[in-house]
Amino acid sequence: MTEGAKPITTKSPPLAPAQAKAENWFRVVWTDFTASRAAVAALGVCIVMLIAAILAPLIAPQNPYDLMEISMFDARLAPGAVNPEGFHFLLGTDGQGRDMLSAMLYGLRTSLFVGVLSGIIAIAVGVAFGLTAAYWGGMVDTVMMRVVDFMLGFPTILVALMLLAILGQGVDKVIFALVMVQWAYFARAVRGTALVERGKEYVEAAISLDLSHARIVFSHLLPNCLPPVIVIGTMQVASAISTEATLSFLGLGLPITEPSLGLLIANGFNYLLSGLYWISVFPGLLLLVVIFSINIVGDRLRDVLNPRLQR
Amino acid sequence: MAEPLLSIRDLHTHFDTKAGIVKAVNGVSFDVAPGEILGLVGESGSGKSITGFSILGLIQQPGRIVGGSIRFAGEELVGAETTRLRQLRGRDIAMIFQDPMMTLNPVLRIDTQIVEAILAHENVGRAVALGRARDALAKVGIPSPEERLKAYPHQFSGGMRQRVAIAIALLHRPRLIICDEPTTALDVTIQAQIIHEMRLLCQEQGTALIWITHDLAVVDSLADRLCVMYAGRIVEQGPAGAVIAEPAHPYTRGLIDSIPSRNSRGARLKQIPGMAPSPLALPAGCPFRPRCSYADDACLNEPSSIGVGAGRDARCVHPLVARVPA
Amino acid sequence: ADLTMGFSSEQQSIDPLFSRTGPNQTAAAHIFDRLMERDEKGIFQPSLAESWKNVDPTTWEVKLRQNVKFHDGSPFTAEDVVFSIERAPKVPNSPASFESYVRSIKAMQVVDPYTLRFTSTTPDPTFMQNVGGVFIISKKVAENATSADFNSGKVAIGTGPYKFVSWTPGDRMQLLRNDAYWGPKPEWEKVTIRYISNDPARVAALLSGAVDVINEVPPTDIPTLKKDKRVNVINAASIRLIYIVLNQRDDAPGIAGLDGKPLPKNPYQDARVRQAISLMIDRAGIVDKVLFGQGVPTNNQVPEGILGYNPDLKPKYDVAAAKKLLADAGYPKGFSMTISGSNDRFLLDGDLVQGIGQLLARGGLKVAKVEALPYSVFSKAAGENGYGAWIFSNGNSAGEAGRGLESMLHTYDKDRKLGSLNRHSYSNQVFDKAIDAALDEFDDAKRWKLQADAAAIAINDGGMIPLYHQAVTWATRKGFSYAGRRDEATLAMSTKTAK
Amino acid sequence: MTAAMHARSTADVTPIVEVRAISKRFTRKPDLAERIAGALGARVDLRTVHAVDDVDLAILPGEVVGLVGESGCGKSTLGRMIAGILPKSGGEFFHEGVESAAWTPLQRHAAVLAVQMIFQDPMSSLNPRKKVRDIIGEAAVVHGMTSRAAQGDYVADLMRKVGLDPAYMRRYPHQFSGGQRQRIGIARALAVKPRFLVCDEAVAALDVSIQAQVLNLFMDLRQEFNLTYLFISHDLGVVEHLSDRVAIMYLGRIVEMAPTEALYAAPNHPYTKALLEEVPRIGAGKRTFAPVRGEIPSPVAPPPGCHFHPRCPFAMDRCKTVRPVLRAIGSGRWSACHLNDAT
Amino acid sequence: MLVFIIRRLMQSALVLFAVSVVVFVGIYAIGNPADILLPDDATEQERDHAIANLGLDKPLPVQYGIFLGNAVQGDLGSSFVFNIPSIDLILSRMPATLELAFCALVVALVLGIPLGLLAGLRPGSLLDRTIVTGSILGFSLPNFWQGLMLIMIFSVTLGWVPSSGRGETGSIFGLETSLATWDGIHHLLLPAINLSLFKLSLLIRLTRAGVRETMPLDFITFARAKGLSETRIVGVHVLKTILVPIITVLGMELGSVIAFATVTETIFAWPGMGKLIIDSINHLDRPVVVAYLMVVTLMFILINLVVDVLYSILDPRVRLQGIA
Ligand SMILES: Nc1ncnc2c1ncn2[C@@H]1O[C@H](COP(=O)(O)OP(=O)(O)OP(=O)(O)O)[C@@H](O)[C@H]1O
Ligand SMILES: Nc1ncnc2c1ncn2[C@@H]1O[C@H](COP(=O)(O)OP(=O)(O)OP(=O)(O)O)[C@@H](O)[C@H]1O
Ligand SMILES: [Mg+2]
Ligand SMILES: [Mg+2]
Repeated sequence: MTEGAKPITTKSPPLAPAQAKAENWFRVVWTDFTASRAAVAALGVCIVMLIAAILAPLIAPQNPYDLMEISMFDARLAPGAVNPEGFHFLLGTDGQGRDMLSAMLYGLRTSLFVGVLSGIIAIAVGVAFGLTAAYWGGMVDTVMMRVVDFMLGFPTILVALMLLAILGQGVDKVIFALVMVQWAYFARAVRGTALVERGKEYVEAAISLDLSHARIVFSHLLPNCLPPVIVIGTMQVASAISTEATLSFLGLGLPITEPSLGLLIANGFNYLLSGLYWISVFPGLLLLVVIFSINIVGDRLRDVLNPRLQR
Repeated sequence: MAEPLLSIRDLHTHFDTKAGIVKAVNGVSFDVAPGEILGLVGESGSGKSITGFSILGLIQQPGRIVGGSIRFAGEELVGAETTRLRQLRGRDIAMIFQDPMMTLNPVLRIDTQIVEAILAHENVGRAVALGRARDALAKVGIPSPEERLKAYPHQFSGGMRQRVAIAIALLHRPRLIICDEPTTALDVTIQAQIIHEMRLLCQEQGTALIWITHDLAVVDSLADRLCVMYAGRIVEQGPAGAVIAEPAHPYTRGLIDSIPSRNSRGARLKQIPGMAPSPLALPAGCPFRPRCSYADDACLNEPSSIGVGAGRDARCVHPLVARVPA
Repeated sequence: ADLTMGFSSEQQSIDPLFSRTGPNQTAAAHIFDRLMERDEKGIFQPSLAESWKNVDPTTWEVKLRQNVKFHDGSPFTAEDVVFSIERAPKVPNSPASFESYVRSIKAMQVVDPYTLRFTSTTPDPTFMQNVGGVFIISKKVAENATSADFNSGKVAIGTGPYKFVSWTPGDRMQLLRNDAYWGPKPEWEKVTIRYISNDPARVAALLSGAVDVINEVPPTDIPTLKKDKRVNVINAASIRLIYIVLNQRDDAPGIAGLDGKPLPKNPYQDARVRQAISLMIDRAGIVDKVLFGQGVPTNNQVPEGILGYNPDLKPKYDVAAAKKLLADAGYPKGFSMTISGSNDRFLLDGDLVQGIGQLLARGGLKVAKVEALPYSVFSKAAGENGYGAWIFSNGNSAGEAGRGLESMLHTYDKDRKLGSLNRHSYSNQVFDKAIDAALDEFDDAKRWKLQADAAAIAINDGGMIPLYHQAVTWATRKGFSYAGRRDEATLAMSTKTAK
Repeated sequence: MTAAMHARSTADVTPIVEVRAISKRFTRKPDLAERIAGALGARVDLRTVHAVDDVDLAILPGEVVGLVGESGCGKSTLGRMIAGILPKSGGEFFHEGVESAAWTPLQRHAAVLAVQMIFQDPMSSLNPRKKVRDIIGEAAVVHGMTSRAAQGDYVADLMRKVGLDPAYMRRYPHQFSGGQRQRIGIARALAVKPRFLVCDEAVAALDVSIQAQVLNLFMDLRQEFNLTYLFISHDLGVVEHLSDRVAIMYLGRIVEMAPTEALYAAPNHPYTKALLEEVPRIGAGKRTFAPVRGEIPSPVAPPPGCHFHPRCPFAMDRCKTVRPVLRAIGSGRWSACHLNDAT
Repeated sequence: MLVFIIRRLMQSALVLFAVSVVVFVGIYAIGNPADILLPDDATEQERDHAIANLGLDKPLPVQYGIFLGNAVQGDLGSSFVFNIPSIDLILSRMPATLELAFCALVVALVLGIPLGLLAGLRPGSLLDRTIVTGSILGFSLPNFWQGLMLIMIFSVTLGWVPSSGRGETGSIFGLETSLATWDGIHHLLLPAINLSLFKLSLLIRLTRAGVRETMPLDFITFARAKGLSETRIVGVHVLKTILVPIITVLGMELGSVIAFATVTETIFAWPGMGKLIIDSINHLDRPVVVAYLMVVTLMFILINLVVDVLYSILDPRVRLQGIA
């Protein structure tokens, strides 16, 4: 065809628009999402928790990380107790004399940080891995999936202990350990979706338009593989928080001076039989509420994002 | 014409969706006589399948038959007990679906799926049922049915699967079979085979057939009578040959004209302008009005069905053939 | 009557000579006897050895108990002792053999079936305590036997109060009373020992009546259990010492100036800093608050009543004095440091590290990091100059202060095998001389004095900072009583029906 | 036979696309495990699908070639190879007379872009997460045919050409009807200024009324840009309406090729005859159907000799063993049938 | 089929090799087993002695070489802690864990699938919402916490079941199992429930999702059109269809039961492999950890093999060769 052909007026009559209003995809999802009151409430809880976590240093009555502020002479005070200096412990104190309320706020902060960050990194790593495997297929796929199998088979505890020994203790190390055990799930999940998407004709169209592999993988394939990832992501955030708690219970988690919710529960676990319920039950309830809300939101998202269940 | 086997009057089936009420079937009436082949054509989304499902009471949430009557051999099916409907399904009224790849359960063996259909209506032993299943397969021309019974659906080609579905439909010698685009997904050669077999079986057993399709050519070569659906209504019906030779409704005309044919080679095709209306927001009056070149103010009122020839009627204010008082 | 006990940890083998760690000795003590046994207070008493005398500094003559029979009915003689002692250092794959107990034996001589004569390589006042700790097995059945043969029960034959019935690793061990036992007859005919490592689960097992006695009662539960009518709580101060050491190497990690920059000199090399740190620690407070009172604050290597105890060394808590010492040493505002410890090695070790961290912060140091690690990880770094200040525990098995003081505080000397636990590189010539002398003294009273003096030198110098002696706790159901033991052992023989 | 084809191709015009003896086999190489199992005597089932089997085809500029055949006979696979989506497993591929092995990177790029494909399913061929503007304009921007700034105008222009309102540029594919989506696909292909369109069942999913719209558009564009088409379909009516030449495929091979009129007037190959007989025609009235006998053989284990012989009413002994070659039987007419030798 | 098994075995050999290398290097990095096994007051000589006794004095590659040499002959070494061949140690603990995992799985299946079906058939109903909420609770709390709560409620407070340990075992078909005695079942109850909670939630959710996706499919409508009863449709058509993904996930999860069993076994003093591995990891008992991982990996491979075979039985469309 000659360059700059003059536009023709097609003889086909213009078609009527398919829908009266151009609707934003996110708007559609949001409208569907808000149809469930429970989901909206859960989302509200998540947001409140997130804000509380972010603002923990400002709203917590005490800085539980500061060894100067806490005193073991305040240890194990019941909820509502007041110490000689007149400090009011609304939810009591733990075995170290930390104000439970403050410790829980900071713990929430750590837990969410650990859960969300490890989730995001694991998603990024897993998604890149899974997409690559699915796009290239063949030998690449086989080798990469065996690596995934290997990772899935390794006990979390051993991974955590090895990393603890090699890298030392700290929030970043725990996140690393969680990423190590989580990414493989995402790689698996994404590969499944990507294999389906890979076979769709828009990918072939992109190939015939001579677009680069990187562009096809990340600009075409990736966005279409994300919805299921988002859903597993919310569940994995919850499971990361829970796993971190279990690691802490086994003594492989975070530094004990900077407790997460899981570590608080694990610490308080020892007091449960003695009737010092608040040390374990309060953070337990908080964790329950958080994970519960995240899961409700995730469930709802899954329903909303699943075209088969959409009306 | 003989006493109708199936008589549908003013059927309304609606879907209550978030976006609004979808009037998928919006006042459909037609009769089917025993042994008759009725073609039901129309654009995609015009409500053909939903009409078929309504007859069997298989409308799923959020759909509902909101009005009208379906009488089968004198018995009212709208609002009938589920147990009664279940007795009729498969035994008196059978249905064959559009997509042969999807109608058989992929994880169950062919024999299981045939035998369970037999046992659902007859109290016979498994061995007897198996024998019947084998005969049924043989009847629809599946070679070595004995072995094929043990196969799974994926081991069959599309045509063979569709034949299994037909075999299941014919098991109890039903009086009416609803074929919902049974050959759309198949090749012409297979399509020919299936049409051939169906017709043969109907002639043998005196079964009535509702053949749902959007391929007018198939209907023309097969059906006795023809119903044309548009936006949930029947806009024209009559003997197949007559309707196709001389359509009365502008929509039928448009449909026939837009099919490429021998003599159209290289020429531009005629096309129906515009799009099918959304079932959520049907235009007032004649739903075809916005796309119709004959439309005028008279069309703003809902047209009623008028006689346009022997056994023919159309829902149009400006029929393309002479109006004949009923 | 039958007895079921819930143990926190399990033996590694029924072979009494496989490992000399606590759980193994506890299990073996039911089935086997030793030449000497510790009593409940931790003092050595004759057992299979009826008496002994020091012929000269390197020669010991031991009279064995007569009419003692092994479980299979064969008599116990000097040959069995020689066999056991010879086998002790040679058990294959042993991770913690009894070699150190018998190392100083130069020769053994069977004088008659019930008399033995030992020669030691060097004059060793604690010779009998070491040799007396070896479990005696039957030469007749155990010759050429492997540890596996003990586990299967084939050769698990001793002279002890109980006969071995079965061991299901991870779950339980079953014992049957030895009615032919030479000593006091134990009360329980059938004894089941169950292994329940999880603390709350062990307590729950007691409360639900699944077991009659448990050991290592978690301190967190002690106040409640004490109030509980269904159970008794028994306490004993153990010999185990919990202490802090300060790394005195030039390249000790974890220390920095307040600005985070490295300091020109390791402050722990200054005795005033070490003393200040000792003064910062409110040992009574720790024991009271962190340990629920389950410990005895100390500034000694051994508890009161044990050889080497120095009554003058009293725990002192004086933050003002500590600050002054720090200022004198040139750190008026302190410096930045890290305190490390384990979190699964001894009772409440994780909490303890945090408590110490709090006290150090209040005492004027900048505590940059408090780390509590699993022992598997902690122990490695502790041995590799990985920490600046850390908390350790030491379960003294020698029955006196001397050996412990030497290994923890003597200047490290590879050739003379001295100071082997001195990983923090403490070195004090005065102390070295004092302890060397104290170890060679045969006279108990003199040795006590010498060891107590040596202890004072090192502890006042901040060579280590003793914190407390851990209390060991048992709990029984109502109707049972337990005689608490300083050596932390939990024995069916010490369990009685309550009067 | 190829001699004759070459004669045609070496005439005045170079074919825009030519394939010689091209084939596509879908197969798996036996891996180590399978080789071991094979050595142990296990029957290792390595199915090879001869999706396309030694096909010759030359398409001249401006021509519309229809490709007809049963489902699974390899039409799409051939189309995909021509469009550069699938690598071929054998044979030669010429673009403007240059063999693919001899392509420079620049020639490869040009060859890939010059041949574009229109897909059957208009929905799955459009990326649901991209706006129409990007779907159409992305490649043009990437390949420097327009600038990012000018992308809007470029896309608007194309949309107008295919009869879409440029106002819908910011919408997502799901907000369009089937016919409109197919137009988006066409605009996307046109955006890289192709000379050749492979239409793989491009109207099969559409309703008759919309099908008419899209077919009309194809004809308009052909005039406008002098485009060349390979029009794949199993709808004989549509092919007849559009094509200059028709090739009939059966189980991976082309069995007949002829100018449209000649083919429909007098089919030569028994398979073509059977096909044309079974096409229901509107206005023909009720008729009987005489089905082709036998089952469609599987491409995994195609029958030897002539693939069609098990279903052929005229099958001879020779048909069962010898593969008939595609031979000229008249001007521009080719057929692969042993019956032609007899006469 | 043979190909499939051969391929799996070759792949597993590679995986086993990788596992052993990682464990060797990993444990070396964590610490020295001798430090943990020795008493606090052990002297340096004792330490050297122990290290030599355990063969830890040689360079790591040499240690690995020795291990590999023995492993090829089927000897995975003896436990540092127990001085028992590590394979024997693991095998002796295996029945307890398998029995626990099996019961947990049965509990999850028996409760999970019906609940999931109930919820999935009536989406949005009160029953559905209750079940779904409950299922989220099932994995919202750390497992160890749930375990202790169970003990507190059912054995300490109510005194219905024992709090810990394995009860008497009897033998069924020559297998030593607690399922053979009342006392054994009694002891098994709480840990099995605790272990099953997660699986239960998972199964409920899987089943529910499966039902919701299957019900609108054509073949269900076709089954109705055949005149089948609702019971048959749900019980055969729906159930058999959703069983495929359920089996796959369960197969993967069965492996993780062992991982979760670690926590459950610790809390309930259950003498199984999970407790052994955590103890062994804490003791850096390398031979046991290596052998354990080998056994578990093999088990994983076996389970996956069985699952894949089951899968191909359940879903005839799956050809075994297709699964890598
Ligand atoms: N479950 C449902 N929810 C909402 N609307 C529905 C549902 N099922 C069908 N419809 C609507 O009912 C109308 C008629 O559908 P029907 O399936 O009968 O069309 P059809 O004529 O069979 O079309 P086709 O030729 O594509 O099969 C369509 O507009 C469709 O959108
Ligand atoms: N990626 C693939 N792997 C294995 N076999 C394939 C693959 N793609 C196609 N085939 C096989 O190749 C043969 C030809 O397929 P192709 O899609 O070209 O057929 P078609 O003529 O386009 O059919 P349809 O009309 O159904 O689109 C078929 O038997 C198909 O099963
Ligand atoms: Mg339909
Ligand atoms: Mg195709």
